[in-house]
Amino acid sequence: MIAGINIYEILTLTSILFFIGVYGFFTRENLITVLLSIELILNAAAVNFVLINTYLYPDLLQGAIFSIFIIALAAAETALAIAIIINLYKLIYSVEVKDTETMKY
Amino acid sequence: MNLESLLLMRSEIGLTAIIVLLIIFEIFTNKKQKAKIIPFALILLAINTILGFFPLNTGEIFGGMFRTNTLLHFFKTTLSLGVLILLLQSADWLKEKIVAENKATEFIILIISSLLGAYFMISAGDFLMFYIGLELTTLPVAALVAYETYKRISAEGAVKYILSSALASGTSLFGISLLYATTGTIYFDAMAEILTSSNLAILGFVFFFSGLAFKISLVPFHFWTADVYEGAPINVASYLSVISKGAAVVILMILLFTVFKPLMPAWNKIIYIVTIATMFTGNLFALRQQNMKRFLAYSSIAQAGFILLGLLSVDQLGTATVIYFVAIYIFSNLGAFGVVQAISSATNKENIDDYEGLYRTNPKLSLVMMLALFSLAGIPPLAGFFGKFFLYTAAASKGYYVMVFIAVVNATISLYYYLLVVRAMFLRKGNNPIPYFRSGNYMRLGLLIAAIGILVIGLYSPIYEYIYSFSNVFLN
Amino acid sequence: MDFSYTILIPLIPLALFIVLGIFSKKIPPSISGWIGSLGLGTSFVLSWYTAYTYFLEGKLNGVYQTFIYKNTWLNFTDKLHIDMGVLIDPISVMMLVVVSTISFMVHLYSRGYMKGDDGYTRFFSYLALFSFSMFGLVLATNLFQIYIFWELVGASSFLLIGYYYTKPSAVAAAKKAFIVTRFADLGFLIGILVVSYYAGTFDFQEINNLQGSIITNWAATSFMGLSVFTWGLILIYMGGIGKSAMLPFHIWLPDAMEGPTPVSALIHAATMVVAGVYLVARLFPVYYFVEDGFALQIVAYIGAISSLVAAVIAITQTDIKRVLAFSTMSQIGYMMLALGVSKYDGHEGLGFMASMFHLFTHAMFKALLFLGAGSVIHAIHSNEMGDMGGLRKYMPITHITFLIAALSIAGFPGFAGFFSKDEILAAAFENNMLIYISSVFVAGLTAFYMFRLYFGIFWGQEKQYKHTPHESPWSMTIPMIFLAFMSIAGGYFHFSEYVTADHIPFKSHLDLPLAAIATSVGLIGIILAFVFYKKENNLPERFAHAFGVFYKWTYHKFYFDELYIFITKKVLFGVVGFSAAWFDKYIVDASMVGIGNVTVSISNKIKGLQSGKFQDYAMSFIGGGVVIAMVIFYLWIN
Amino acid sequence: MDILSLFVVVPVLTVLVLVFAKNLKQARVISLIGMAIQFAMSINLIFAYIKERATNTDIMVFTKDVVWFENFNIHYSIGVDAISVVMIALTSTVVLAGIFISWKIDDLAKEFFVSLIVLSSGVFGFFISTDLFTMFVFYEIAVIPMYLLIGIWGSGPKENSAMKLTLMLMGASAVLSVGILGIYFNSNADGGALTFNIFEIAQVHIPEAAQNLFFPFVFIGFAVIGALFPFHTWSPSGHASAPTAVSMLHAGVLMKLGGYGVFRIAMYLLPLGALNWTDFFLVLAAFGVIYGAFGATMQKDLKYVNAYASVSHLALVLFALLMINKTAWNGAIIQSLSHGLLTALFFALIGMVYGRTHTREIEKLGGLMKILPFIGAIYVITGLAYLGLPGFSGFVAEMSVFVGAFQHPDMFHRVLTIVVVSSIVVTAVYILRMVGKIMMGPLSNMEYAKLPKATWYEKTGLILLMIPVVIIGVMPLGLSEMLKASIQPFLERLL
Repeated sequence: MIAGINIYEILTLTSILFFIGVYGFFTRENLITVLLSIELILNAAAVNFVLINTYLYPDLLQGAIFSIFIIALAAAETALAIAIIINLYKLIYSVEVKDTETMKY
Repeated sequence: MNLESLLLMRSEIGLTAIIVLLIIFEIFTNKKQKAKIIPFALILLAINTILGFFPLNTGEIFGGMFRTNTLLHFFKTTLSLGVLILLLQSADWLKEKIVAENKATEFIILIISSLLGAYFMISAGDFLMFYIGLELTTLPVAALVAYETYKRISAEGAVKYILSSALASGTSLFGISLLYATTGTIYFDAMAEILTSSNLAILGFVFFFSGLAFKISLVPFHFWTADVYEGAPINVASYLSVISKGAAVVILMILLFTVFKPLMPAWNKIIYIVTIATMFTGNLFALRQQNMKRFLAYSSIAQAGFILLGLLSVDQLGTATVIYFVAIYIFSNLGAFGVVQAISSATNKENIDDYEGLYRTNPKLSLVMMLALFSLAGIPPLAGFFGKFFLYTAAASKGYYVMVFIAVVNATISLYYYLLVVRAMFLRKGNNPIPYFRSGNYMRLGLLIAAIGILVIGLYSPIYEYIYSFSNVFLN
Repeated sequence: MDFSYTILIPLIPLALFIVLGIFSKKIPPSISGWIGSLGLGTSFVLSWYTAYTYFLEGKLNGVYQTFIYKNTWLNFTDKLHIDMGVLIDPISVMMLVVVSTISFMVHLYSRGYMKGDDGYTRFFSYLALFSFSMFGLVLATNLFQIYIFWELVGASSFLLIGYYYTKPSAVAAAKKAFIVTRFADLGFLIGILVVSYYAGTFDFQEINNLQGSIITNWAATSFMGLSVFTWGLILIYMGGIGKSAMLPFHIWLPDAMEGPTPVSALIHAATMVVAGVYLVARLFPVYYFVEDGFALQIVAYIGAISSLVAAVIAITQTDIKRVLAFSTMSQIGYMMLALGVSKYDGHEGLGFMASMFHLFTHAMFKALLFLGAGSVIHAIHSNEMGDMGGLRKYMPITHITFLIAALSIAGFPGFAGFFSKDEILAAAFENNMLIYISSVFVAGLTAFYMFRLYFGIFWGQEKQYKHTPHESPWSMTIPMIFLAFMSIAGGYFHFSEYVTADHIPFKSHLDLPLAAIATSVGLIGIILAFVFYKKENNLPERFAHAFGVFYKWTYHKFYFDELYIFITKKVLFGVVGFSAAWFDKYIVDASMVGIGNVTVSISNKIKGLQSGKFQDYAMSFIGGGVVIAMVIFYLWIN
Repeated sequence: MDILSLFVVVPVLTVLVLVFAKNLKQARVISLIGMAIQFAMSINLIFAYIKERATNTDIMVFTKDVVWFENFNIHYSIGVDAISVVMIALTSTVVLAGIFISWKIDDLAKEFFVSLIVLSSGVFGFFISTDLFTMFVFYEIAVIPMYLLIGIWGSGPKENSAMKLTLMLMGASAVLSVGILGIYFNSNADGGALTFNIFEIAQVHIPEAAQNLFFPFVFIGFAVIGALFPFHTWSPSGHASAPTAVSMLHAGVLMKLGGYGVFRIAMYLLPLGALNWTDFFLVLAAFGVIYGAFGATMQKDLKYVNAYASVSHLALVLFALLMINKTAWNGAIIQSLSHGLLTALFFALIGMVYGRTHTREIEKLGGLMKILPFIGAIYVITGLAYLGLPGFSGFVAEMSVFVGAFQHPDMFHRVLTIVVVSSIVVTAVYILRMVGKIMMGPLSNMEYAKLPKATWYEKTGLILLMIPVVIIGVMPLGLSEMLKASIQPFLERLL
């Protein structure tokens, strides 16, 4: 509980965070930065869980625990993504989004 | 919570054991023996599959995070059988290509761990378990998509897959958080009682749904499908199209029928829209494909659209038909992918044109392919016909005749492009048809099982009867 | 009395047809000719025997009885069913005699005429088929049976006209004959449907029954101002018009001469073409009583007009068989008009009797004329009058018999034609002056063109023949002699004793003044012909020139053929058929194919959606989610 | 194994044996044996039926019922009445003749016979089954092999024709499936369980609204394969491209499924819908009769002529069915039989001519009678039979249809009948045009002078088909009475 800040403001914040992430995902031209914006999305969700837990349902810790798992899995995901991107880099010496458009239609 | 209650996790424990054994095998074998991993793994998986046919009692452990029942158990067994066929089909490919790179064991381990993820996903009792299962299904496959590291498209497909799926899981997590906000619980049963249809709940549901829809590749969440299938090794594409899709369909159905029952009026409409969009998009794109993998990708999208018909009727009939169709679909698609796999690993040809005159050189393969495609198209007496007709029945039973009509129109369109492949294989002589080759015994066995499945599941009605008998477990 | 044995009369030819038809390759010509003649001989004897017994003992207190033997062939409804059987009454017996006689003679004749033809056996099997069908038609017990055999005679006529099937003209003629008559038969069929629908029966006995539903209350139901039965009868008569080559369906008859000459003698002179007359006679009571004989009026006028037009055309034709064909048409017109002017009972029914009488005699002498013409053609291998002349000394028998026939048809006193024609004129005189006058005129024309033919062939100056003509063999001359005898003796039957409308015999007498008029007109015709054609001179050309346009029109048969060709080829198939085909190809089929093409083109249009850029995919992913959410809020919340 | 199921089992066994055939010789002998057995069984079935009917008064005899999918209440239920019996006889005859005609098939002989027999098994199954679902299954089994048969062994633009044909027919069957589901879910209107069984549904009073809604689905679903205008366009191109035996089987038998289905399902299960929709479809059918006939007069290709002729003659079948009258229905069924035999004969003959001269252009052919006397003779006879000459089956059929249709109390229907009757003239025109041109007249091409005569198997095939045509034509009474008895219960539903 943070005094003077109510749930709505924080949910607004997380929502903004989420959509910033989405926006980044749409617009970034570098795979790594796209990956970063995904982190934003995941974090938005994680923060959501924690705060909803603390503000609305403080008696159980479901949300908090959920958020821990989110962080863990996000790390795994990122690691894998990085690996794949590196592999791509090894092949084409580029991590630009525009170089990943050979398959279409 | 005692030890034998762990037996409820029999299949999961089995898979874990297999993984461990494989790792040990990997450690204690030298280079020359690596090839033996394949029969070893196959035998282990086969044993696990056979164990699956033994009944398992219903129940839940870990405070309801993990639950199991006849339906889930049956479906797990089906998935495991599917993976068995898949591995049989990929055995030759592994021997020739992958063992040399000394990556065979990893391949198998990744596949099986993804299967394990699918198991956990469908038998999850709360969203946390579900989420973990989902990720466990997704991540290994992402690695597998990039498995042919020397191929650019493989890497590209992997990038697309991992990023899109990350986005998807992120979105659905956000949805889950919203649902959590409305209900204050992440347990399915608890949520089912509390959940009421508020805007927030619906928004949460839509976000969550889009995450699953991504895995089932429903329109408009489907775009990754074609590219990833094309980029991935064939058997991985096949895995994506049958196992992970099938698992996702089942868990989606379970959630819709149980947790989101209060929102039914809402999701009914969503499903309605999405079904139509999916069928048309899948078919219209499939019409003009040249690459077999892309072709099958779109066809599998269209098939997903058909599956959703069953969800429209929220009852035992719907459940039964969906499970039944998914089972049939697994066999049919594995048949088709298997042939593509065989041909591609023998000749590296994946285009429909290359198949011209195939029947005159490789009659058996073409026959299996024709069976599989006709089953997908829903031609009697093959299983696909029964699956589709029963799905129509399920939809019609709730009076969705318009929906059924749209579906049959799409079935006709789909018949067109399936016939295009048949045309290439049977009608045309071809300038330089693929010469005769003899695919390995594993492949033959895999195709044989698939073909038998295609022929039997439909005509042998007890299978459906059995599925129907336990299809009411999630409907109270 | 039992006449059930008459069923053999048609069955024997049927058996012949099957045997000769199936083994046409196996059986050698020498035998098949004999088999055919023998079989028909049997029918011939049977028919004459039937006639003899029937006309002597068939009467019950002064009325000729009707004997019917039949059983069901096909049930439509409980009332409507097709029966197959034999119906023995005066006209059918009379027809039996005619058909069997002519058919037998033609069989004998053909043995000589067709000698050396490679389709010899096939020819005889066709003849047998025709005889079978014709007998069946004559003996029919109900409308549908008569229609069935009506179709069969049409088919056998098709086969026989097209006998020389390698000759395009023959094939064309066969097709023409079949299709024209088929079109007429369409009317016949519809007529049958209409009559049977309202009368609830096909059976002649019930239809003709004077106390029956039709005759008693024909006025019950009417359609466009006329009784439905009148419509039905007119439509049925349409079939008769087609078969009997009346206007306007006569166009097939001249071309039908493409067939072998014996065929023309049998089918297109004596038997099949009079089927129309027979049909009307068969239904005479209804024709007479329904709507006070309105349909019968039509019969009369069509008959009169046809006889006149045909006679006029016959004058100008140069192909001897065509001349005979038109004369046939004109004579049948006679029979029709006789029926048309006839009344029903007692002496009033003179026309009916006269018509039947003329049918009988005409069969004899017209068959003879054709056989004679055949014998001539056989001798000099040409149909054109231009190639003939002075043949009398080369082929005496043919000459004499032909002369007899010509005199008979010209109505020269003492010959068969004289008596029958006189009765017809008498009947016409009593009932319809206009028709009477035209028929007298026709009598004159007939005499003229017949003797034009006679003189043209047997007199005049000789032409250069490739090899000197010689008399035909006995196999051909004997039938001619027999028929010559018949075409004299035929006149001395007292027909009114036997064949009358109401089956009650009456005494008919020779009406001398009328006879005198007719005869004198006939003589004028003959004399004119003598003047014109006895010796070669330029009179014909001068007259032809004098008549100018009229001559040209007549020579071209008043352009009927051209008219029909225009209607069918240009209008019917040119416009309707073509547009149907066009519509099918470019509208119906195109639309079906179009559906497919549209689908494919759509799929090509939307391929851009799959841009290959995963950020676009993500956009559609999130966007799709949001849109769906919006839709739900919109659709469901409010 | 009961007498009816054998009709499905024997073909399947034949196929299984065929798989092991080494070469053309073995393949054709095996299929000949199999189909000969089938033929013998069908002849036996006729007599067995007559014997059974004497004692048994049910609508269907030799019935058998095995539960298949229990909780859909789907049964494998079979049974025959006179109509299905004669249809089975027709099928076995045409198939046997087809085997003879394709005696010298060269390319992929084994596969050819396999597909042919699979097709026939579907047809047989369709005719014996009395369960909507089973019927539908067999229907599609019968349709799909056409694609391979036309596509592989066909001629001309075979791929497109095959695709068009398959898509239109399967599309139709898709539409049909909607109708079937509609019937199924209304089959509990009177309380009772949902059922696919035709005769159980017939007891139910399906609400009129539902009947009006679903009748067009079922009717069109069947009418497409019955080549009803405007859904006939698959048939000309399909026939033209198909190999001889396939055209025979397809025009001779497969297209009959349409009329049969309309009779057995559409009009029997949805009587009120039928009565409400009759006039509309009646006009379509009547138009189709004339339209097909005129279309045939304009064609240049022999097979096209025959295809349009079939359109016309089968429209007559539907026309008769829609007239809802015993005589007309009787005529419709006899017409199906007669057209099946005659059109099979025509396609066989065209195939023989084509096989020798390698052209089907009417203009290019001429005077073949002299060279091929047997084929020519049969050709002429078939032509005459086709245009409804008495003494052949066509006449009996058409006359029953016309007389029956004309018994309709309503003037409009009678006028329509007259319009339809007038088609016989047009028929005569195109038949005579064809026969006259290609068989008669002078020899069009000196090459043809040394064409080989008809072989024994060709003769056998032709005679096999010709015999029933003549039998029906000469003594129709027994057949028509037998059929009428079976028509009665179906007619009563609509009165």
